[in-house]
Parts: sequence; structure tokens; C-alpha cells
Amino acid sequence: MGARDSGDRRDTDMTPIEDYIRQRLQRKRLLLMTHAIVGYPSFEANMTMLEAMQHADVDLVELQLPFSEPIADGPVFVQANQYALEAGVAWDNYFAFMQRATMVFDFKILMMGYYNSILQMGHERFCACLAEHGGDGFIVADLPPEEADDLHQYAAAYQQAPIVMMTPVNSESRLRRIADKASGFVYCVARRGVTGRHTQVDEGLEAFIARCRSATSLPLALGFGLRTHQDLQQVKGLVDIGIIGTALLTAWEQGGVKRYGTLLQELTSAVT
Amino acid sequence: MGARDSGDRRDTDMTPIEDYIRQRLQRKRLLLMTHAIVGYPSFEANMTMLEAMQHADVDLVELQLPFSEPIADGPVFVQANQYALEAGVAWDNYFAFMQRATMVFDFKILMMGYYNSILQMGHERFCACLAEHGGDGFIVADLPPEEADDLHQYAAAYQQAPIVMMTPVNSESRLRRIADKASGFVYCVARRGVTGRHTQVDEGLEAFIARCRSATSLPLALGFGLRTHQDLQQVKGLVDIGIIGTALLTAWEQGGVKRYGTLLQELTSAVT
Amino acid sequence: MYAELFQYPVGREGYYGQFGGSFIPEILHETIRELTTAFDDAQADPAFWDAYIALMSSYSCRPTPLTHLENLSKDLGGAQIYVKREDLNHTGAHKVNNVMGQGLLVQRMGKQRVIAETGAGQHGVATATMAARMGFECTIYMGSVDVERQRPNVFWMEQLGARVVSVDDGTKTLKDAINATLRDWADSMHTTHYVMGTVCGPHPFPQMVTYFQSLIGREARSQMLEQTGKLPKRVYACVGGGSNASGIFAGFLDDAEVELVGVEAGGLGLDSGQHAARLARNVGSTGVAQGYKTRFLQNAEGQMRPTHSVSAGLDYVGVGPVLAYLHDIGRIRVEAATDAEVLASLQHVMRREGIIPALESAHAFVTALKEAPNLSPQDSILINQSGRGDKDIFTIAEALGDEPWRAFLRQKVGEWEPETAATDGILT
Amino acid sequence: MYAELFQYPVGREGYYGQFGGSFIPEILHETIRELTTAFDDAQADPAFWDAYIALMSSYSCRPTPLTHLENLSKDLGGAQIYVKREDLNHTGAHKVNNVMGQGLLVQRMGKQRVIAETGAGQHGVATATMAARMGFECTIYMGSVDVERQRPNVFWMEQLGARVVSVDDGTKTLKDAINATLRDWADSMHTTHYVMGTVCGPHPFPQMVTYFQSLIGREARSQMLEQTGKLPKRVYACVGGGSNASGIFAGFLDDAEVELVGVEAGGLGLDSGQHAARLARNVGSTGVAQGYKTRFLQNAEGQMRPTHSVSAGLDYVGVGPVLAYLHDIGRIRVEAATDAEVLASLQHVMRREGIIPALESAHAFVTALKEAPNLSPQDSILINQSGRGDKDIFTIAEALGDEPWRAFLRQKVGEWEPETAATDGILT
Ligand SMILES: Cc1ncc(COP(=O)(O)O)c(C=O)c1O
Ligand SMILES: Cc1ncc(COP(=O)(O)O)c(C=O)c1O
Repeated sequence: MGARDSGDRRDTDMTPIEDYIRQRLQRKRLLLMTHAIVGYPSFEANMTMLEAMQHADVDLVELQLPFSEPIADGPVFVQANQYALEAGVAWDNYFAFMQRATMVFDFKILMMGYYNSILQMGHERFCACLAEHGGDGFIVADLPPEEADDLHQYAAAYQQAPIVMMTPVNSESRLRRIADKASGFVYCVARRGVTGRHTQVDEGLEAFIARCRSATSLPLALGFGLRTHQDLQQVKGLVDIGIIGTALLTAWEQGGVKRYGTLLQELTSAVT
Repeated sequence: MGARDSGDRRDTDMTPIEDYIRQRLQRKRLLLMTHAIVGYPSFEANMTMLEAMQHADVDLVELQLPFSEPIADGPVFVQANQYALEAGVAWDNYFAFMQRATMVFDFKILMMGYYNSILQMGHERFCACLAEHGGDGFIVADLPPEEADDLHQYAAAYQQAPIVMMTPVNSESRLRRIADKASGFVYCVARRGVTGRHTQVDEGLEAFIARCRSATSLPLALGFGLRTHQDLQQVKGLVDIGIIGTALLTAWEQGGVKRYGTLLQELTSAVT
Repeated sequence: MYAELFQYPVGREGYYGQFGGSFIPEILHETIRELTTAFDDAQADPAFWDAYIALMSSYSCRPTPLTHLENLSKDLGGAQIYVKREDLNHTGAHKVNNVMGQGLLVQRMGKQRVIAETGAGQHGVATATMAARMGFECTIYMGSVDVERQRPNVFWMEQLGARVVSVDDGTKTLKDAINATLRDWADSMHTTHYVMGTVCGPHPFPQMVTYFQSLIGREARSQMLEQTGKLPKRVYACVGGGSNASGIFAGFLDDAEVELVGVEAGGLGLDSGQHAARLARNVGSTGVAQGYKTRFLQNAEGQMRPTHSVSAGLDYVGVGPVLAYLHDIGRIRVEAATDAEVLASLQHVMRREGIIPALESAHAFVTALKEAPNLSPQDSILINQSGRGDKDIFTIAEALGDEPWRAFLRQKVGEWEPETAATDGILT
Repeated sequence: MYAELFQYPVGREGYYGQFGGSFIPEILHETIRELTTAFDDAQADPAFWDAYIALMSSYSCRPTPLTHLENLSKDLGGAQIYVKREDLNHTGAHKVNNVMGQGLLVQRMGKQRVIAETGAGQHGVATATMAARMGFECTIYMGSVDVERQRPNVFWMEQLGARVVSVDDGTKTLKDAINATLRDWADSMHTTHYVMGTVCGPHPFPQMVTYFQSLIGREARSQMLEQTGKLPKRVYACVGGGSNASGIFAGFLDDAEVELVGVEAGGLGLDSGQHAARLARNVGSTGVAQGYKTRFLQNAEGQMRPTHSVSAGLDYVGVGPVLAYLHDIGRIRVEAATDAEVLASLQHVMRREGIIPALESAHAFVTALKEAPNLSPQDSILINQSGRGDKDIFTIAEALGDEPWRAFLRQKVGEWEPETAATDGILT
């Protein structure tokens, strides 16, 4: 039912990013979304990371705005958030970086972060600012759909996709409710817990994605705990976008740009 | 009244020690009772002390049997008790020392101590033992008259004087009660507190002694806090016996036999 | 007013004015719903409250007494000062009220494991105690800085069978422990209940914790009436997260004539920037973090600011949304007490009344004793003594620079040194 | 039987069989009489007991609860185990019952100063507390060994305004502190009351302290009836001086079917000579010391023997004369628990029930838990938890060899070292 309801959306509802995704899906079975925490380990390093992503033909990139209380993040990202804040990352240099990136690279860029940053900036100012600096949407880890209306209105006004999350523990009705707020694509959380730990791709996961599909006709991205090209191989055909976060940052921390680039190449080989 | 009652005692009630005191009082206005803790600092030192006493014509000597809980003693004696116990003073060497002393010296010797030693030995055995080793009586710091009957019966049987104490805070009736248990002489406690601190000889003291006199016709000894020949000078005429304890031990500790002997000579000069 | 606070307008469940809500990762949504339902259910079941009361009176010592501070009342010449003695609770603070209540709820929900954050360690000890008593597995998250400075509490938690996890993120204190606990929960929520330690976090925690802690206020109100024949003019409570304050205020919310005064940690002074005040002088601003919306001590971009207080239990960036709301609408007044005032007050109260308030509770005493002289001896005021101060010996002895205490610790440490020294001798 | 204990045959006031009495320097006679009269007077005045109860319920948390140890009862499969929670008292032990009662008596007598001995420090803290509350001057005597090992309690006594005098005589522990206090009293008795901490010392202390502590037994008896509908089969209490045991036993002395079991400190074992048992296995013998006659741990010549226990509060050579008598006539049974058993039991009880008995109280738990399986689940037994164990953290952490605790203390000490080190650097 939900699926049919959502299926009724007219094409004119489509955000630029959904449009972009659907086009890319014509030539790739699985898109790749990667992630960087702005200011960690440095703006220059971030730039190098993004260059590697570009080189690996990544489709979407989350740029995380550091926050002092990152409750949805695992240890690696928590430390990175903190480091970046201590190094002085703030709104101005964050958005300056985003702008620089959107001008140089082909992939779409989404802001990722926590609601307090947006609240302090103001919903409209945030959306306007995103649009002005070339962003295409945002993912907020701690904003439930109940609280999203006002922000989403501004998002629509500024053509920003407000990406919502579906999780394996949501009921059907909850998934429909989330779907109602969704546009662009839906971020499916592969498992319980926070970012960072490995996820097994199994039947449970397939059933979950099936439930998401019947709740929304939007493209589905799957994240939380995907690490290797084997992981991506396994979810190809199941979802539209694979999300790699912690694995990449860990690669950087362990082997710098070389290992980072290698991992990205491996991942790309899986999706193409 | 009490005085008159006690005055009724017949001469045959007299213990050897009262007899001795009354005789000495014929030629001296104030007798001198001194004190040593057996085994502190050593038996040899005790012997030297006693020799000095003899030399100074001391009339009565208390030999304290060390006890682990000397509640009526002040700091100097407490430490001495403890030292002597640690050095191994026990019944056998205590009584052996007493016997040696009674055989060598002219003064009368009284056992001084706490009730538990007597209780453990047994009332009769204790009195017998005292008599056997040449003692003439005992002073027990923590034995109230209510508890004294049995012990005093044996004391009488073995011709030991059970010396009781009167204090400035006792009521008339209490003083009479104490007098009832008394024989030999009465130990008047000059002031509140434990052994060791200096006592002012003043009107209060005179009034107290007057109350003791009206409670008993026995000779009165005054102790607790008498230190100098001036002190003795002042109580001469007031009581029959002056008791010097802590001051002597302190002299020994500070200046050995020399200072000890000097103090004894000074004290004697006051009483003769 | 108390009841109305928890009758939410449509679509505003868990909101108090603009504060409250539930800002959590979606993965926790169903768990929070399950908890809300279980709690609503329990609340509607009179047998539940009865079981709670029975537990608290047989396992802790409820009702805790109300003590008249006769000496201080006389000394100050103002209001009669009464103290609600939460320090006499089992584990030494009001924290146990909430924890035992949540424990009963966990039994209803059939879960087997509990997790909790702790700052000073009081809530951790209380939770470990409840877990031991109720047979739950237990993990306590605690900032590594707090683990270091509150070792005695860590020791007891471990002895009580809890696993204590030292959290090395952020400021390594309470707020980071909360984040770590939320993360564990996001992973374990099907078997695990998060025992939130104060009236913060996502709905239904502020409501639920207030509900359990309201026992303080209910008891205190009837005790005041019984002992003085009337209500107090003012009620004072320290405010960290706000649970003890919410608990005692709950009893008097409907008595408009009773002024309710919260006291926050003024640290080195509000102007020093080294404090943990949020409501006093409106130092905090509205934000969302740790699952709820309230007044936080944050910078202009919403990053939480480091806090400071001599009392670990008040050293926190957020504050219960109910209190933030009551402050907004003027129903409560909020002041701050500095570290120095707290130590002075603590010493004063010990010497004159023989009671030892926790450093946290001593904040409430500071303001109450300051204001008592302005009232008449016919009036009375009520202070919530949220906990006992002997837990704070390391901090207090340190703050007072007690030399024998230092010598004592040196000697303790010295007792183990010989071995080390000997080893050193061989090695070097 | 309880009432009869205190109706002395003619000429035997203060005697229980052969035990008791008043063996004090004559200088204290009138003071002791004055006290006896004041106490008899107070006891005959129903308003006095009422005032005492009122004070204890508003200043401490009486009645203290009775807790059913559901888990341990189930685990052991024997008797239902109930615990009387004296640990929840203000200052953390039963000691406060006696102390507040004596405080009221001091007020009646119009004295201005109190003195007391203390071993573990609990009685000292309680006395300092009472003195602060009632406005008395206060001096506490404590063996220098105990001052060293119980520094936290010394710190609190001083904070509460008491002067703590370190006693360097004898074994430098409790018995020597008692002697020192008696000496002070012999000097100061016209202005000063000696607050004896247990049911020992000269008459009327054993009677008086039993009277105040009987509150424990009175409450416990009616709580047992209320909660279980019948009396316990057995009542267990640790025995140092014997006040908590006397207090709880008092409630059941007239119930011949209730077995009363005291547990002494077995230290390293009764055969090791390193213990503080006096009644168990009749190790002690009749003697007179510290003002009274009882069974002491003494050698053949009446010198007191050094005692040993992991718990400072049981580390004493004498025992209340009432208990010695009740033991003689077979009304109570006395066992001993070793240090090792005590630590094991303590850990067990913490983990299963979330309560932390004082090391002293843990002795009672040892024997009770050992014997519970021999009774039926229809029966119940009662343990007196005389105090809380958090006061014992230094001893317990030490005994368990807790490395993080040591590291914590080292670090604390290290925090002050730099200055010293710097100075050293300049000097050397
Ligand atoms: C004794 C005591 N009082 C107060 C607090 C502060 O918490 P709240 O404001 O939630 O009562 C704490 C927290 O640890 C505490 O231990
Ligand atoms: C908690 C506790 N229990 C027991 C005792 C032993 O004393 P009593 O045998 O007089 O109860 C003490 C003494 O300090 C104590 O602190």
C-alpha cells in the first residue's frame, strides 16, 4: 500500500539528486556514496580524498560537519569529529570547502551532520547556505521525521534533498511515515548500532530492503558497516547505492592516500 | 558522726602498717610515701631507686605491678607500665623483687596495681603471696568499696592493709562508706584526674582533708600531683603522709639517679 | 500543573513548551516507543506505583526524613530551615529512586541487561546496585576523566558486578558518557534498557525520571504540612541534569504560593566562563543534543562548551527540558553558587548541624542560607539534600588542602612502594 | 527476660550474673551515680523515649527498613533471609542510635562537653555529629594506629568540629582509646559526659546503650511479624563490644523460640591466636578492665592480649557484660568468622543483592549464609546489617589487592609531588 502511495509521486516531485541518481543508474547497477569528515585530518587531506573519489568515479559524497556530540557515530568518526573541532572547523570554512569541492568535482555533495548545527543556523539559512555553496541535500543523524517538516519545506524551496533513514527495526507503518518525508533517496541503515562495525549481508538484510522498497519508490542507499568490494558485490542488485564510510577513513589512517586510493578502486570495480 | 563511729575502733583493729605509721609520726610530722613501677626502667634501676629512698628515709613505698589497662594513671606511668610489661614483668619476678626489697630496706612496702591482676591470682592467693613476700598492704586503683569485701577479709587474715581512696568529689555518706572499708591509712586523692599533673594546695584541699578526717580516724595520706618539697611543706600539718609518684619518675627519666637522689633529699628535708 | 505538564497537546508528545522531544537516530525509534508504551502502561497501573513504593521502603529507607535545622535557623534569624534527607537513601543519593523505578520497568519489559552513563559515579553505583539486586547484566559508561577522579565509585560498581567502560571521547566526562551509552543502546536495545540517570535525554526519560523522583516532593509536601502545619515559602534544590530538583519541585508545582529555586554550579563564577550554569542568568541557549531539546551551554555554532564545577554531579551541559520550560514561564527561579561558596557552606552546615551534604546538594544550601534571613521566623523553607558528602572526601579534602589527608594517602602508597623500590634496585 | 535483665537483685546493681559492675577510680563515683540517676529518671519518663524516637526519625531514618534478600534466599534454598538495615542510618551505622540518645541525656544533665573513644571511627563520627547538632564541645580519643588507618573518619570528625586526640599508649587501638577517655573523664566529669560507644564500660553504660540500641530489635521484631507473619528462627549479629547485637537481640530476648547468634571476629582463625573472639569457643576468660567485669581476651595474669580483625570495629578485647551473661546461660550462641570468610561473603552479598555491609556486619552474614541452607524455606532468619561498607573502601580494596585503586591513590599522591620534586631539584 505504502509503496503504491509513494509510487504515485509525479516526476515533477523529483529533486535534482534523484534525477541524477536515476540517470547514473542507467549505466551502473550500483552507485557509490562515500564520506569525509571536513577538517579531519585537514582540509588539504580532505581535498586529496575527494580527488581520489573523483578518480574512482564515486557518485555521491557526504561531507560531515563536525559536532561535539555525535551520538550516531562510532569510535573512528567520533575521534575525527573531535579532532576537526579542535582544529577549528566551523561553518564558514566548512561551507567554503564544500563550495570548492562542488566546483571541482563531478559527484553530488550532501551535507551530513547533527541537527543542532542546523537549528543554530536556522532552517532557512541552512538550506539557503547549502544551495549557495553547491550542496544538493543533507543527512541529519538525529532528526526524526516528526521534527522534520519545517526544515523539509525550506529544503524543497532550495532544491535540497532531505535524506531520511529507514532501519531494520522500523515497523511497516513507521517506514511509511518516513517515506512520506523522503525525497532524493532513502538511507537504509543496514543494522543496529552506530557507524563503524562490519555488517553481514544476509537474508535479514534482503527482507529489510524489500520492506523499504514496498514503502518507497525512491532509490535506496544502504549504509552502516559496508567495508569491502565483496560487501558491495553482495548488495548490488539489492539496493541502488552502496555507502562506504568508516572503512575509507580507516584506510586513510592506516595507509594514507595510497591505501585510500586502492580501496576506492577496489570498491569501484565492484559496482561497475 | 562518721568520725566518731570510726574513732571507736579499738587498738586491736590496727594493722601492722597503721601501727608503723603512728610510731613514725611520733618523730616526724609528715611521712613520705614514694612509688616505683616494677620493671621500669629495669629491676636494677628499681633497686637503685629504692636505695635512694632508703637513704632519704622514706617511710612507705608503693610497688606498682604493671597492668595493660592502667586507667587511673597519667601518661608517664602509662608508658612505664607498658614498657615493663613488654620487658617481661610478671607475677613471679614482681614478687621476687618485692621480697628482695622488703628484706633489704626499712620502709614498708605496699603493692599498688589494678584489680584484674588480683582477680586472676585469686583474692586469697594474692594476700597470701603479698604476706609471704614481705608486703604490708595494697592499693587498688579501680576497686570500689562495694566490690572489696571478699578481698578485704583475706587481707585481714594475712595482715595486709587494704588501702582505700577518698576523693574531693565524694559526698559525706560516700566518705563514711569508704571509711568503713578502710584500714592502715586512707589514700586521699588531691584532685580530679589521673596521676601526673601538678596539684595546687589551697583552701579546697584543706576542706577536703577536713571532711576525710571527720570520716575516719585513720592516718591520711595525700597523693596525686604533689611534686616538690614546697608542696610537702604546705601539706605538712594537714595530712600524715605525703605521696610522691610521677615527680620522682620524671626526675629519673630526666636526670638519672643523681637527679632522683637530689629530689628525694629535698623532699625529705621538707618533711623532717 | 504537575499533571498538566505531562498531558501533551496533539503532536507535541514529550514537549514542554519548546523543550523536550526525542532527537534520536531512527534505529532507536521503536525502542523508545516500546519504552514509552511500557511506561505509560505502568503508570496507568496502580499496582506498579505500589510495588515501587514497597520496594523503596524495604530496600531504601523511604520515606526519607525531613530534618529541621534548628541551629542554623536560629543563627540566621530568618525562616525555619527544613531539609529533605535524600542522603539517607540506599547508595547515598536520590539517584536510587529513579534507578529502582526503571528497574521495575525493565522487569515488566522482560529485558536482561541495563546500561547507564555516570558522571560523579552516583548514578552508576545506583544502577549497578539495582542490577545486582534484580539480576541484570550491567555496563556503565563513564568519561575517562571521571573514572580517574571517582575511582571509589568505580571500585564499588565493579564490586557490585558491573562492567565499567571508560570513555575517551570529547571532554571525557558525563556528556560523552551519555553519547557512549546511546551508542551502545543503538546496538543492544532489543535486550537492553538504558537507565538514564536524570531528567534529560529523549522522551519519555524526562517524564519518567520526574515521575519516579516525584516521590521526593510528594513525601516532602506532606511532611512539611505535618511538621509545620503549612507549606514552605520556598523550596531549594541543586540542578545538574535536574532530577532531584524536578523530584522535589513536583510536590509543590501546584502550590502557586511556593517559590521553587534551582541552584546551578557557578564554578569559578558565571563571568569566568568556568561554570556549569545554563538557566541562571540565561547563560544557556536552546539546542538539541543527546536526544533532546533544551537550554545547553553551547557556542554560537551549537558546539557544547566545556563545563566546570567542584561537584562532578552538576558538571553537565544540558538541563531537564521540564525545568527549562518551568524557568521560561517563570515558575521556577534559578541561581548559581560558586565552588568557593559551596565549600564554605558545606563546612558551616557540617559544624552546626552534623549533616554532610554532597557537594552537589551544598549548592542548594548556599542559596537557601543566603536567602533565609530575608524571611520571617514564622516562615519555613525547604532544601533538598540530594546526597551525602562522604563520597566527596577526595575532592573536599583536596579543596581544603587537608595535610593529614595527604599524608595518609602518601603513607598508603608508601606501603606498596618497598617492593617497587627493591625491584628498581635490581634493575638499575 | 529483657526487662528482668535490668532489675538487679539487691546489692547487685549493674550486674548480669557475674558480669558487669562498675570498676572505676573512686574519683568517678559521683559522676557515674549522677549519670545513673539521670538515666533512670529519663527511662522512667515516657516523654524521653518519645523525644528520642522523634529525633531518630527526623534526624536519622528510623525505623530503618527490613530488606528481604530474595536472591540469596533462593540461591541457598534454605531460610528466607531478612536484613535489618542499620546501614541506612545517618552516619552509616547503628552507632548513631546510642549517640543521639546519650546526647538527649547530656541535655537533661546540662553538661556542655562530650568525649568518646573510637576504634574504627564510626562511633567518633557519630559522636562528633551529635555534638555538632546539639552544640556540645567534643573531643574524640582514638588510638594512633587507628588514626593512621581510619583517616577518612578522622577527617570528618574534624570537619564536624571535634578535636581528635591520637592515643599513643599500649596497642594504640580501641582499648587504649577507652582508657584515655576514662582518664579525661576523671578530670573533666563535672562539665563532661563520656559517650561510651558500646555496651561495655562501667554500669550504667551497658544498660543504657542496650536501652537505646533496643530500638533496633523492637523495630525488627514488629517488621518481621508484619512482613512474614511470624518471628524469625534465628537472629544474627556481629559482636564487637556488642551494642548492635544487644540492640537487635533485645527485641527477641523474650521469644524463647528465637535463637540468637552472635558472630565475633575470627581474624586469621581461632587457633592462630590472631583474632578478637572472646565468647566463641570460650576463648576469653573473666576479668576486670576498663571499668567492668566480663570475658576478656587476656593472658593468665590478666594482661590483655592483642587482637586482630580485618574490621576495626570488632577489634576489641572485651565484650558487653549482658552478652557475656546471656552466653553463659545459653540464651545466645556465639560463633566466629574469619577475615577470609568475611571478604568472600561481602563480595557475594554485594553482587547478588546490591547491598554493601560494613566489614563488621559481614561477619554476621558469614554465619547466617552458612546456616541458612539448614532451615526450611518456610522459616526465616534475620541479620543485623549494623553499618555500611563504603567506609571500608581502603581496607577492602587493599584486601582484594585492587590494582586500579592503588594506581588511583598513586596518581592522587603524584599530583602533589611536582612541587616537592622541584624543591628537591633546587636543594640537591
Ligand atoms: C548527590 C547528587 N545530587 C545532585 C546530582 C545532580 O543530578 P540531578 O540534577 O539530576 O539531581 C547528582 C548527580 O550525580 C548527585 O549525585
Ligand atoms: C558498623 C559496625 N558494626 C559493628 C560494630 C561493633 O560494635 P558493636 O559490637 O558495639 O555493635 C562497629 C563498631 O565500630 C561498627 O562500626
